[in-house]
Amino acid sequence: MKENIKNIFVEGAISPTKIATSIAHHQSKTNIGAHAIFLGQVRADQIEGKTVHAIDYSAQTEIANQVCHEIREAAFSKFDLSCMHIYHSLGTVKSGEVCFFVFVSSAHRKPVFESLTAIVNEIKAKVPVFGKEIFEDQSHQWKVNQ
Amino acid sequence: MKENIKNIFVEGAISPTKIATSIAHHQSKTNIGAHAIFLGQVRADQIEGKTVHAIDYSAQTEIANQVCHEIREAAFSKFDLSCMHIYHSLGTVKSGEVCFFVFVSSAHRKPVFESLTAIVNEIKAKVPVFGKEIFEDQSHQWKVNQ
Amino acid sequence: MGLRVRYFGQLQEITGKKEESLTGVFGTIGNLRAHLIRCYPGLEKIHFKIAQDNTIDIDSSEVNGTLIDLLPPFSGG
Amino acid sequence: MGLRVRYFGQLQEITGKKEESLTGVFGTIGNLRAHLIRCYPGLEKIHFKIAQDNTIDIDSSEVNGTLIDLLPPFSGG
Repeated sequence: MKENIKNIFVEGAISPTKIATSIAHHQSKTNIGAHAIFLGQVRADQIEGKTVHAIDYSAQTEIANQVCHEIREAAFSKFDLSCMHIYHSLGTVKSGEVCFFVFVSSAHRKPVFESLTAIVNEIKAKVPVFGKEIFEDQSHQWKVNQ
Repeated sequence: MKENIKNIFVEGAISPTKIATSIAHHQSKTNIGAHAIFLGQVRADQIEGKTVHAIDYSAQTEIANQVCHEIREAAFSKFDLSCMHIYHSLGTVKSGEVCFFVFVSSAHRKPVFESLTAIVNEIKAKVPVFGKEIFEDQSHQWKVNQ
Repeated sequence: MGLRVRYFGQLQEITGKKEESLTGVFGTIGNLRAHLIRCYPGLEKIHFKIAQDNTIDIDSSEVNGTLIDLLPPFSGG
Repeated sequence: MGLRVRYFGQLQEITGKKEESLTGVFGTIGNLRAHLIRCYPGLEKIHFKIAQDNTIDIDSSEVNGTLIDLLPPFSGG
């Protein structure tokens, strides 16, 4: 059952260097003509006079990875994609840092636009990840996705 | 008339490091929650038995920058964006290298998905850039966008 | 046989626990949900999904696994 | 007064030139287009746009600039 289920989780923020390395790895795949990338960045939202300083992410990782695997397989069936990568942070990610990275590649641009939107929306809706917004005074509230 | 018209052109390929630097520059903009990036990569297309080794890009740069400026202004009016960056290569870009980089940012994800697709499609259609596909034997043909 | 029940996200604050062992016969996931809400009345305010053995399940399913996870609304990305 | 005419992309191969100076009265962009196709018959096979003074113009416009650019189909990105 557990065929090739990748672990999407990384500890802490996703660095611009990691993103660059991921892009560079695709330069040997010369059938690719188009990449699309989505990055989720932690906002310093103001809530009742307090500012979000960081989000502490936790997850039910087994279910999360299984659901991402299913989202991935469905996207490969539906869209003409060469590659797809999904990463999400666990633990503390400060405001301004990247917590979510989705990367799709194809010969042409249409599949990357269509699949990127679909994959990001599905992950937000279906993957059991929980964000705890930490304010500067160390109080917190639980994040609610729009 | 020439209000703040940015130069979209860079000489040669756009490196993953340049993309990482551009992403890192946005970490101080803590009202941003979502980035979307499009990258055009040169494909090693096979055409009548010959393989594309590189594309040599030229442009009418004054018109190209003016048209990109108009596309940018229209996108800022239409979509709720925080930032937008457009870069295109001039000169030789080898297969596997990145020649086109569009980067949009917003508080939320919907505007970045919608604007990225629109901006990339408009640039492909309206900006006077000309790609000469160079084969391994140094012969060439002129690229045609689909 | 016992059930291992884990609480995620804000449900850890509501129950005051990360996990616990439960014994008893609950029948369906829905009955288990009702039991847990009786134990922890604060759960009534939060919409939560229940997974058994690492798969999100519906209330009409039979409890036949050993691992139960309570999952509050997802807020990844 | 002379016109500076520049050729871009594959039009440089068709005309054998990057640019040239033209004198004469052409009236409209469309007339200028017809004149250039007579000079370089290979241009007839390629759809090209004409810009004057760094703005793409339509064939019914009057030639009143000093810089004319011939732009073959765009293929950026």
